[in-house]
Amino acid sequence: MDILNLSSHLNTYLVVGAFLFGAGFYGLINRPTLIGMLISIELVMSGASLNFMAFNHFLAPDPVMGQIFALFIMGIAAAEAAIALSIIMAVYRNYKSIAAEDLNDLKG
Amino acid sequence: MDNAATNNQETFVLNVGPQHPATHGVLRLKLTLDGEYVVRAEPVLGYIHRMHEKMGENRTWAQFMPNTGRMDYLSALSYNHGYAAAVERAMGITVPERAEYLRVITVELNRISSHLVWFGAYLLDLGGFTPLLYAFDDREKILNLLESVTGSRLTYCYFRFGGVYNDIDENFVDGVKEFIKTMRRSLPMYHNLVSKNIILLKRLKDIGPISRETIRKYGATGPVARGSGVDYDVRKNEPYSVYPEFDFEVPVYHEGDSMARYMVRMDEIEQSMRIIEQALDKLPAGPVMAAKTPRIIKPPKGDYYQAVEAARGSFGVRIVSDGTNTAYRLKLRSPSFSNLSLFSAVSEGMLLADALALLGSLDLVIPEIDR
Amino acid sequence: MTQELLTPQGLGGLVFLAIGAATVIGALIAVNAKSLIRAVTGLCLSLIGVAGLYYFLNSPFLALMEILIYVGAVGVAIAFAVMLAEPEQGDKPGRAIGLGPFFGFIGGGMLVWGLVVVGLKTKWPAAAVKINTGSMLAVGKALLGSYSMVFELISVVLLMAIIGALALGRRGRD
Amino acid sequence: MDSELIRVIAFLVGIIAFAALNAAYLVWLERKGAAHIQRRIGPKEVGPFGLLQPMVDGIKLMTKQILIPDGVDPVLFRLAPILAMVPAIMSFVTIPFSETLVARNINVGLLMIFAFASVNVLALLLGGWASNNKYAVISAARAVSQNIAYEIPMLITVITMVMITGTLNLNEIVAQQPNISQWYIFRFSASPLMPVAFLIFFICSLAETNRAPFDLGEAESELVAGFHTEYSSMGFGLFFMGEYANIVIGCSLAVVLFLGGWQDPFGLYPGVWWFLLKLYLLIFTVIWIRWTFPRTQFYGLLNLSWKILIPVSMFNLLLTAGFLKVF
Amino acid sequence: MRNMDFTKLKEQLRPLAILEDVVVGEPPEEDTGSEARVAPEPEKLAAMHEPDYLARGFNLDVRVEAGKVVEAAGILDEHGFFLEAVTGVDWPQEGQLEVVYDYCLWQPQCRVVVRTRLDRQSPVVPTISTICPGANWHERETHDFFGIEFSGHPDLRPLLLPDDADFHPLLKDFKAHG
Amino acid sequence: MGAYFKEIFTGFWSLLVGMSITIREMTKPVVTEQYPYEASVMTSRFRGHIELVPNEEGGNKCIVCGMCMRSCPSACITVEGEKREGIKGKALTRYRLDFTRCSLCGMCVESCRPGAIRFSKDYNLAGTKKAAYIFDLLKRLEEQNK
Amino acid sequence: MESQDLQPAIVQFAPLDKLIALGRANSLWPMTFGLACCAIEMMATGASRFDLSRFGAEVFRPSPRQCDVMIVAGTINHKMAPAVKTLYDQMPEPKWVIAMGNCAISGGPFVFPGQYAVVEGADKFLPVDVYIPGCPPRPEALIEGILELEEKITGSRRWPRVKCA
Repeated sequence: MDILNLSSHLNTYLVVGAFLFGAGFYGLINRPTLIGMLISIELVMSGASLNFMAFNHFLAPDPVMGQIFALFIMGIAAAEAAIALSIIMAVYRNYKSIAAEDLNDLKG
Repeated sequence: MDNAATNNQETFVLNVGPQHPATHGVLRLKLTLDGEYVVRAEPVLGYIHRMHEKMGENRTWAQFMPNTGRMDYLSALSYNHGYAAAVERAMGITVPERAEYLRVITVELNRISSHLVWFGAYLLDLGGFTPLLYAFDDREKILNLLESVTGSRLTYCYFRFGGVYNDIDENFVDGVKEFIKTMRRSLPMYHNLVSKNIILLKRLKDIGPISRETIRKYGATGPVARGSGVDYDVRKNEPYSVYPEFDFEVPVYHEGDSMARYMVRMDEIEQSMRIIEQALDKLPAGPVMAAKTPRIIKPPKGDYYQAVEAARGSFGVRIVSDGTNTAYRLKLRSPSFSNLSLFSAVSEGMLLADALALLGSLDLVIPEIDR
Repeated sequence: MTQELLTPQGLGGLVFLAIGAATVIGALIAVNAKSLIRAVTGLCLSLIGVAGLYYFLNSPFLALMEILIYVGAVGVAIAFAVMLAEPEQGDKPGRAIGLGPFFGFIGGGMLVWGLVVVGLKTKWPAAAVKINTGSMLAVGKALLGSYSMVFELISVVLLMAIIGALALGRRGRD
Repeated sequence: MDSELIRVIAFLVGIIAFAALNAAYLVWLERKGAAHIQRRIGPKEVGPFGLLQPMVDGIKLMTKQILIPDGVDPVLFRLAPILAMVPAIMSFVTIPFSETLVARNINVGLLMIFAFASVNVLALLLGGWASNNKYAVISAARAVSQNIAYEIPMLITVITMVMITGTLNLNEIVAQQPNISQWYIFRFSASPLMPVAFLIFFICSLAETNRAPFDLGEAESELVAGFHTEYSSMGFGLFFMGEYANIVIGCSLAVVLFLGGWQDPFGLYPGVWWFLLKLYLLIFTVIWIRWTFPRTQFYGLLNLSWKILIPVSMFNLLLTAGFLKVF
Repeated sequence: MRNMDFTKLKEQLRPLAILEDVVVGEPPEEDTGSEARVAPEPEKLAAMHEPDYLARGFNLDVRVEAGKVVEAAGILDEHGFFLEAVTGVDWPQEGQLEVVYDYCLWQPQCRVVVRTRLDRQSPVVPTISTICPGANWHERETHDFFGIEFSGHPDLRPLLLPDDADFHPLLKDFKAHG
Repeated sequence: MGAYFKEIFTGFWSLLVGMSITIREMTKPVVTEQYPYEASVMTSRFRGHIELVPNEEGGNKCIVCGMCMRSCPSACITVEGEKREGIKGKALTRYRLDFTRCSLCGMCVESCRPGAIRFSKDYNLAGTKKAAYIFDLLKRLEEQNK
Repeated sequence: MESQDLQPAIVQFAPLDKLIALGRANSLWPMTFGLACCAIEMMATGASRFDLSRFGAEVFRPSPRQCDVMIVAGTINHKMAPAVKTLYDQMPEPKWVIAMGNCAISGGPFVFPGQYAVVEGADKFLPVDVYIPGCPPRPEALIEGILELEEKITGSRRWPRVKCA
């Protein structure tokens, strides 16, 4: 496989997508703060939509579908970020912390 | 808006100054902010404390004169006037009428120049650069006139006990008339360019309202007080010099916001021009120094007070004499000191930008506060 | 090799490599950086990389949308939130080195490994004949045609998100 | 080496040179213009008419010590100015200076400019945050909320334009406006509010580029120098150049969308000079505005966006949609 | 009082004014020193007098006990006066520090001076900043310059002098160090 | 609603008025005095630092009475003289002016009975040495006479 | 301070150094920094009548990080001195100081035996390059000071010298 020709192989995209997904997963567990988790979730979503796009480009008969999926993911991500951030801000106001483990009031 | 100041949000302290473009010199504001809202504002003074009062006790009465001009360098002549008048009151010197007229003319010119600097600097605070240069351009004309009489541009030291340093000539009279003509053309231009501008109106209307009661409690005077509906002007209420002979109005606005203070100063420029015109018309002939001024000034024992209306408000000189050729105690009551002291009370809960608009509208000259 | 490099394709390959590297490095920064603001920067870098990959996947429209929405909006919003909610310190120092990172690393690593294995080992069916070019026009038509229901749903979701964010933000203010 | 590659590289070099020179001479123009508005001369001692002034400023800025203050995040601190400059230069790629003088005629050119412009906000935010300076942080926060608020009416207006033109390709948009009556600013058949749309677009691009009277981020009477308070030397220089590059892009976009790009008004020699003429006229207006008005207040600014610009641009959008349907 | 009758004000202020020995007759010589005041029969008068405005620049001069300044401030505040300045005067020979309060009225013209003498060793006077918030800074400044303690003052940090200033420059025996 | 539009229009109009003013100013001639090329002329009363007034022979008129020294608020004048044959009063041997302390108040000129000092017209002093502004006015007078 | 007597290292004879010196000399950005009376004359110098911008020196930067020259315009007292020093330290090299007015040169008229507040001259704690005496100096003097500084940087003077009448 020619290293300069990576862009025309499906596998490249799949590997990168998988990596993004895994990194996001790792971050989700590893990050102690809510914002860190949010960042990781964005990575997970990017990984997913990258896979969609890759399959769409290389395999699917209708190259519109994947794009539309990716667009929807973007929309969802934006909405999710907005909500998550406002929740984080609200939490921060009440707890003066954005560390996930400090939010243990709900236990009773 | 107000609850922003009282909730338990995290606040932080922002140091504005001692070197900061908004403080016009070396004032330091310790602002406790919540986001952009001012929770508490604490002015910190003393960065240009120059021992004027101590120097008054070290120098002879006459030698202190240059110091007065350096307190408020923008309206130095008002300060010269206050000090000279206080000593004259103590000594019982009567100033020749021509000298009083010259004092009034120069002081009023100086007041216009001071207001022009304020106008420019205030617009600079608000982010408009060009009006500053127009104002300075007009001001240069005044400075030329004053320089031709007094010999310097800023710190004049023109008055003497018993009169003024030297007489004016025809060129000065013509120059002043010419200047008033140009200024009458410039003022509407300023109003069109600035006062009616929607951006400026939005920034100044209802910003930093000061109530009459606050004005009184803090002893604020000058345009700051007159912007809050207080009809107090030393020239009218406690007439000194030859002011009673002139027909002029004291502009008073009742809104108490920054715009009112702005308008008071703009109107005062017009009133000052009226005074100057009348003074030039009525200018009597005669000497400019009292003939019987003693060479060595030794006011009799006792304390004396003289207030004058400087460009920023009532400037008071309290002298305590022990009968020697230096002052025993010299208290200089500067208007900006009191005007600034209300800042922290008024600025609470304001936005940072508005608080600085309020600060600018107080027209501070810091060396006069710190003395 | 050098000859090949100087063709547009060769340069394109280089650019692709750079973009891929940006994606990977950005992701690594995003999950590993000490300070959150750097993590956001890493995220943005990674997302720009993803946008570049989209470009190579023949959909420049989506690439630009990715930059516009993710970097310009989501990234900035997160960075803004970090500024507001993280006064001084980065991650809380008090947190002991628990098993979380370990499991995270193992889990993440296994996920990557599994996905890569699946991705590379599977015999993907050969590329089908395209029924359209996937141009912007086609996307637009599809969006308002066969996918209009989803499109509407997404708009509703976004609207709800805006309202919800506003409500949450407002409540905290008093 | 094929010609396409050479073309791209040549344009890339040309664009960088153009952006840098333009920024430098816009500073000169600004200083001269401001001076004459203020009854003075402006730079004149360095070179004829002070034309070498930007050069000596550049020399000075480049040879000045680069200070990385204590307590800053060194990586982000260095990254931010670059991030301010690079997207601006990238945006030049798609701007059609004339029919042929365009680095890359991209089908989604309009979108590309907005995508890169949105990165600019990130630069301000990172610069302000990395400086570890309260003024810079406040300024960055202001710049972001301002940018977000003005992106909305701007994008709505652009969507209106896209609806009318039916393309995102800037060259095609220009090609649709061959003479003055067909410039989109006067295309009343598309929507009677076209001049208003132009005005909204112009105001928004002022606000997006943090220009006076919307330069809250750099309000020196409040925030010293805003987000670049801690930047010295070329860090500051890059921010400065980025700002001017953004002005050029904003004005070019206005020219392309509304004023017929490189098309001439009367059928005389269409070409790049017309584009430049219109561009510099608009830029001069920007300078003129800056030296005329005081700065707006933060809430006034947001009110302008939310209470006036967004409703009006929405109304315009609906109106245009109606016109498109009817005619 | 020139323009208006201030009898009510005077009536209210008179009880506050301290009685003091006033030498009737020729004023004491300048260089006889303060000890050499031999007055034949000191006459007790209330230390409130109306000086000639034109000669002195104020209309009413009241000397009160240190404890009464707040009350005086209250009365003047009621009448609509505003505080113009607070200042001190050092009288080392008499071992006293004088605190001077200048009040002024917007309309009609009237200036009232309230003064009190404190012991130079332990100068303490109650603050009037509770009545006139504007006095806050004036008192801080007076504290800077003379070391006068204003009891009850919310915040007596140095105002014009550096934060760590421990000197009071306007005292007559002040010598600059360094 | 009417007020809303009215505000937009009046506001917009005020902005246009402002812009018309600045553009009009732009077309007007500049007021700048180009200093190093055109030197402005100081008025007769301009106060520079003081200098000695030459008499007919180019000497000075000072009688070393010391009035200037005593009247100076900032003590920046030092006058020294000596008794010489044939001259009333003393002859000036040294007139030192520490201009860096001067406040240009003019007390010295006023107090000088014989009119031996006056204000110079030096309005553009600037230099890299502080000591250059401690003038020896006698020397200065000699240089002027050359 | 000693440093003012040293030949500045930037004046060398290599052409590049000359070019750099020329660039620096003609682009002296002062700090927006006024202390007292002289600051008003500094503003007047920047204003239309005198127009400091002709020499490229009108770009008054509020942030010390972006300034080349600090015009100390006014009295420095003991409370202010540390702040001035900090501002000076915050400026990036190469940097210059102009002491404008008598107060900044030597404390000016505010110096008397036994004074307690005023620093007797900016050169007590800053390396001052150019002194402009006067109280306050006329704007021409400030322009002259800038030209003097340019001469110091480049080693030659491009402008005519003005003789006072």
